[in-house]
Amino acid sequence: MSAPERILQVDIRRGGEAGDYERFEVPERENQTVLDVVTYIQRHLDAALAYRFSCRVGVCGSCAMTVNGRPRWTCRTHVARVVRGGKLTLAPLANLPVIRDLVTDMTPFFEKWQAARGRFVPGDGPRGEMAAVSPGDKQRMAASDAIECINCGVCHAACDVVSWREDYLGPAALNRAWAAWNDVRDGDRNGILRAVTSGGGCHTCHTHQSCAEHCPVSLNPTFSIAGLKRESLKAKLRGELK
Amino acid sequence: MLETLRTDILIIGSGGAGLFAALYAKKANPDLDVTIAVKGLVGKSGCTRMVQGGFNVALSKGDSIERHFMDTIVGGKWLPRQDLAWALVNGAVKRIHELENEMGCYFDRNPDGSLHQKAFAGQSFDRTVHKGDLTGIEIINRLAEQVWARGIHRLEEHRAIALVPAKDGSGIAAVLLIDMRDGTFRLVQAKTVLLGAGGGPSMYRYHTPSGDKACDGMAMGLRAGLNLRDMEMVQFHPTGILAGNDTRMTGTILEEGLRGSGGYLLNGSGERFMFNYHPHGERATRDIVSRAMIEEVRAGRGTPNGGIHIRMAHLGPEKVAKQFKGMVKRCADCGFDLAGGNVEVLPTAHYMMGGIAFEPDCTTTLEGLFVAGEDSGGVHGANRLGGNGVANSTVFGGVAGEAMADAIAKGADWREPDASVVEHEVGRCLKPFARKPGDLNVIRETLLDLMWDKAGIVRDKELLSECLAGLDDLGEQHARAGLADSTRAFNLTWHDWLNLESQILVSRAVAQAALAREESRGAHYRSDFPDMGELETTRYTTIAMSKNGKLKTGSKPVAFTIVKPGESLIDGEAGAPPTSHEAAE
Amino acid sequence: MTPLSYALQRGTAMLMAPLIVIHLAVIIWAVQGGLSAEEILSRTRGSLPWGVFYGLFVLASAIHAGIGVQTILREWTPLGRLASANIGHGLIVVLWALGARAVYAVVWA
Amino acid sequence: MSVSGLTRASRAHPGFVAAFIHRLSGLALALFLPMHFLALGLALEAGSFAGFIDWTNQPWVKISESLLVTALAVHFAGGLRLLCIEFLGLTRAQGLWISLVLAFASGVGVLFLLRAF
Ligand SMILES: Cc1cc2nc3c(=O)[nH]c(=O)nc-3n(C[C@H](O)[C@H](O)[C@H](O)COP(=O)(O)OP(=O)(O)OC[C@H]3O[C@@H](n4cnc5c(N)ncnc54)[C@H](O)[C@@H]3O)c2cc1C
Ligand code: HEM
Ligand code: SF4
Ligand code: F3S
Ligand code: FES
Repeated sequence: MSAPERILQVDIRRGGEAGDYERFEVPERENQTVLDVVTYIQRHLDAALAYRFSCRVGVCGSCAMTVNGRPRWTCRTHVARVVRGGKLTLAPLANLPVIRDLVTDMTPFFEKWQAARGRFVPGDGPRGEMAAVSPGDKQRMAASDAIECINCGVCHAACDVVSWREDYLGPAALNRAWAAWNDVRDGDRNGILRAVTSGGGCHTCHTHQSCAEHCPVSLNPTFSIAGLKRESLKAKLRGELK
Repeated sequence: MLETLRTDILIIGSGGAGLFAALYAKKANPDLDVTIAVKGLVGKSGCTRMVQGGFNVALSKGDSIERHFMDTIVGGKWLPRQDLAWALVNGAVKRIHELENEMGCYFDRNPDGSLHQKAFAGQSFDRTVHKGDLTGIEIINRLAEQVWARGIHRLEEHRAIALVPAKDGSGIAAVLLIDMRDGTFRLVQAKTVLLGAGGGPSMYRYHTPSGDKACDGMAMGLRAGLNLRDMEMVQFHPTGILAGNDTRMTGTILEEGLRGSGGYLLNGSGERFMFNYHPHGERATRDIVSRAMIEEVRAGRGTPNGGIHIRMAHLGPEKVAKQFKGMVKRCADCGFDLAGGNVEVLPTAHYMMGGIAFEPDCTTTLEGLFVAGEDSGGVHGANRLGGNGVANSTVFGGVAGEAMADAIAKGADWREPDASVVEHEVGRCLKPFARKPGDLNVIRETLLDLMWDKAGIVRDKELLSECLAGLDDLGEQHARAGLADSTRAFNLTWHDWLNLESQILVSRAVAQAALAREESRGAHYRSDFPDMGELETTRYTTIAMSKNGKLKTGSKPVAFTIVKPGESLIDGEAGAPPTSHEAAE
Repeated sequence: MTPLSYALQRGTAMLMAPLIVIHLAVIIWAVQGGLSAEEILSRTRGSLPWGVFYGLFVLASAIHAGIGVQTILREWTPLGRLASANIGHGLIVVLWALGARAVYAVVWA
Repeated sequence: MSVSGLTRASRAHPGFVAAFIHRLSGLALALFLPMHFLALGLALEAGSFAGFIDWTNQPWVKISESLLVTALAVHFAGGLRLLCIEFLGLTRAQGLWISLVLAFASGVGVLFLLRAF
C-alpha cells in the first residue's frame, strides 16, 4: 500500500486519418489491462478519448488496437506483459480506416468477410433435425478448429499483404471461408472456392504467418488459407470451378 | 435541422432478439426496408455473444416441452407469465433447428454424431445445446453473417435515446438516435419498432453484462409510459472476478462448473464456509451460494479486498488447466493463477428477469412498438434458468420480426412524430454541455456501491429506503453534472452521462419494486421477510412512470392459465420436476 | 495471384527442387573434387540428359521468377496489375531466351 | 514500404522473417540469374575454354557466383519450408524448418566459398 505509485508513460495516437501522439501519465496497478489504462485516461485525464470495447472478456473482438507496434486485444492484455521501460504506445489497428483516436471502421473487414462467402448456405438436408456428424470426423474437426474467431481484426491488421494489396480478402475472412467449406451441411461448397479464388483471394497470401502469430484466440489462418489454396486448385483441376 | 430517415421496420439492438427479428421480418417480406440501429457494432455488442453455457431446448427422447415448461415455472417460483413461458419452450425447438440448419451454427455432438445436450443447474433433464463454452459467439456470428448478406440496413454506433410517439397518440412514430461517431442526432421514422436493447443490471458494483448495456431500453420504455414488471428480480451469479474497481474485468464471470466440479470457496482466513450455510456446500444453488458469500464478507470474514477466494488447486493444477482451459487462460491473461492459486471472487449481477410487459406476439401497450429479449419481462418470473436467456431472446426476436412484418401487411403506416417530444429529448441529452463540468466518476462509483449495498443480494426495508433516498440525491447530482464541450464525435464520456441517466432511473424501478415485494422469492431476498409467500396467491409487481415523472408501483395476481401450484403437467413420470420451491433448490 | 499463376509458381518450385539439389551437388562435388571447368564441360557436352535437365531448369526458373517478380512489383511498387504483369511476362521471355542460350552453350556449342 | 514499416514489431517473428528473406533471395536470384546466363553463354560462345577459365577466375565473378549459389540455397530451403506449410499442412514444425533453412543455407554457402578460393 505504502509503496510509491509507479507511473506509466502512455503515448496515444489521437485524431482521425491523420493524427499525432499525445502523452499521458497513468498510475500503474497490479491488475491492469491495456483497456483499463485507456479507460483511466478517458475517465480521469481526457474525457474525449475515443476507444471501443464491449464484452471486456475477450469474446466480442471490439477492443483491438496496436500496442507497442503489435495488434492485440486489449481487454485481456495485462499491462505487465507488454509494457517496455514503463512505456506503452497505443494506436488504432492498422489496415482499417480510422474513425477517431483508437477506433477504426470495421466495415471493409466485414465486407471482405462476405466477399469470401464467409457464411453458411443451407443444404438440402432436413430442416427439422440435426445432421449426424461425428465429432471425430476430419472435416468437422477442421471446421471446429477454425470457427472460434471473434472477428477482432487483429490478424487483418498484422498481415502485410493486406496493406500491400487493397483487394486481398485477408486472413480472417479466408479463415471463415475455410470453416464454411469444411461444413458438410453447406449447400454450395464450390461457391466458397469460387469466392476465394477471384480477385485478391487465397492465392494472394504469402504465408507470412503474422496472422497465426497474433491471433489472440490461437487460431491459425495460415493453415486455413493453405487448405483453401489446395482445395481450390484441386477443384480447378477437376474442372469443378467454372 | 434534424436529419430524418424512414424505414419500414426499425430494430434497436443486435443481440439474439434484434438479429432474429431482422431475419424474420425480411423472410416474411423481402421487400420490407429493415434497419438495425445499435449502440455498438452489429454482432459485436450485447450479451448474447457472451453466452457460455448454452441454449435450453427439449429435444431428446425422455425430455418434453412440458418438462421444460415445468422446470421454467418451478425455477421461476411460479411467478412467470405462463403463456409466455409456454411460447418460450415451444419456440425453442423451432429456433434451435433454424440456428443449426439455416444460420449454420454447428453445435457440439455426441460421439455417435447426435446433438449433445448438457446438464445445467436447476433442470430435471440435460437439455442445454452448446458449442463448447463459447455458444454465444457461434450464435451471434452466424446470425450476423446472415444479416450482412440480406440487404438489412445498419446504423452502427447509433444510440437510441427516445421512443417518439405519434402526434395524434396513435402509437409509436419514430426513434430518436445519436450517431455516436459524429455526435449528431438522427430521427428514424418506422412503421413498427422493436426494442431489443437487452436490459442488463450494469448499475451494480459487480456485473457481468457487456459495456454497451445500460438499461437504456427499459429507461426509454418507462419514459414512453410503458408498464414494466418483476423489476425486483435481478439474478446474481456467485463467482465474478474481483480485480479491483479500476478494472473492466471485475465482475466478469468465472464459470459455474468450477464449483460443480469440486472447487472450494474460502473466506479470508482460508476456511471453507459453505457448509455452515447449506448441506450441499459449494454445490448449493446460485442464490444460496451468493447469499452465503455476501454474509461471510459482511461479517468481516472476507479477503483483504472484500471478496472470497475460489481454489481449484486441490484437484490437481494440470487437471484443472485441462478441464477449464478457457477460464484458466482468461485468468492468466489478467494475472491470476486459477489452476494453482486462489482467485478472488464475489457474486455479480447477471440478468434482469423483469422488464417491459408484453404479449406472446411481442406487442406492447404502445401501438407499433414490440419488445423482445432481456428488455422484456414476465417470461422467467423470479429466476431464470441458465440456458433460458438466449432461448428467450432468439425465440421472441423471431416472433417479433414476423409480427412486425405482419402488422405492416395489415396496414401499419408511418405516423407523424410528436415534434415536442423530439425537441424535449434532444434538449435532455444536450443539457450537460451547458453545465459546468462535473465529476461523473463520483456519481458512477456512488451508484454502483449504492445498488450493491442496498438493493443487492440481501435487502430489507431500511436498506431499500436508503437506496431510494440515495438515488434521488444522485439523480440531482447527475442533472447538475456538466460535460466539457470538446467534441461530440465518439465522446464516450457523454455516453457515460447518458448511461448513468438510464441506470439511475431503472435502479429506482428495481428498488421500488423490491420494496413493494414483502417476501423472499427466487432472486429477491428480503432479510426482513425471509419466507416465501403462498404460491396460490402469487402476485407480480408492476411499475410505470406517471405524468409527473414519478414511478408508480402496483401488483397483480399471476394467472395460472396452464398449471396451478401443486400440479404438474408431467405427473406420474419418473423424475418429474418438483413442484415446491424447497425441492427445486 | 490468380490460381493459375499460383499453380505455375508452386509447380515450377516443386519441379526445380530436385533439379536444384542435383545442380548444387554437382557444383559442390566439382569444386570439392577440384574439377576444372574444362572437365565439367567435357562431361556435359553432347549429353542429351544434361540438355533436358538444364533445359527444364531454365524454363521452370524463367516462369517461376517472372511470376515472382510480377507479384513483388504489384505489392511493393505503385505499378498496377497490367504493368506488373507485362514486366513479369517480359522477364519470363528474357530469362528463358538467355537461359536457353546458356544451355546451348554448355551442352552443344 | 517505409523503413519504420520494416521494423514494425508485428513482423518480429520467424514466419515473417523467413518470408522476407525468401523474397529478398528470390529477388536477388531473379536479378542475378539473367547475368549468370548471359555470362555463361557469352563466355562459352567465344569458343575457348581458356577464355572461359580466365573469366571464371576473375574475383568479381567468383564473388557474384558465390552469392548466387548462396541465395539459391537460401531461397531453395525457404521455398521448401513454404511448400511444406502450404501443401503438407506442417504448421507446428515451423521453428524446426526455419533452423533447417539457416543451417543448410549457411552450410552450402560456406562450403562453396571455402573451396572456391
Ligand atoms: C456473461 C454472460 C453469460 C451468459 N450466459 C448465458 C447462457 O449460458 N445461457 C443463456 O441462456 N443466457 C445466458 N446469458 C444471458 C443472455 O446472454 C441474455 O439473456 C440474452 O442474450 C439477451 O439477448 P438480447 O438480444 O435481449 O440482448 P443483447 O444480446 O444484450 O443485445 C442488446 C443489444 O442492444 C444494444 N443496445 C443497448 N442499448 C442500446 C441503445 N440505447 N441503442 C441502440 N442499441 C442499444 C446493444 O449494443 C446490443 O447490441 C448470459 C449473459 C451474460 C452477460
Ligand atoms: C532459379 C531459381 C529461382 C528463382 C529465380 C526464384 C525466384 C523467386 C521469386 C522472385 C519469388 C517471389 C517472392 C515473393 O513473392 O515474395 C519466388 C517465390 C517463390 N519461390 Fe522461387 N526462385 C527460384 C527457385 C526456387 C526454388 C528452387 C524453389 C523451391 C524449392 C522456389 C520456391 C519459391 C516459392 C514457394 C515462392 C513463393 C513465395 C511467396 O509467394 O512469397 N524458388 N521465387
Ligand atoms: S482469426 Fe483470430 S485474429 Fe483474426 S479476427 Fe479471428 S480471432 Fe481475430
Ligand atoms: S499474415 Fe497474411 S500473408 Fe497469409 S499467412 Fe497470414 S494471411
Ligand atoms: S472488449 Fe470484447 S474482446 Fe475485448
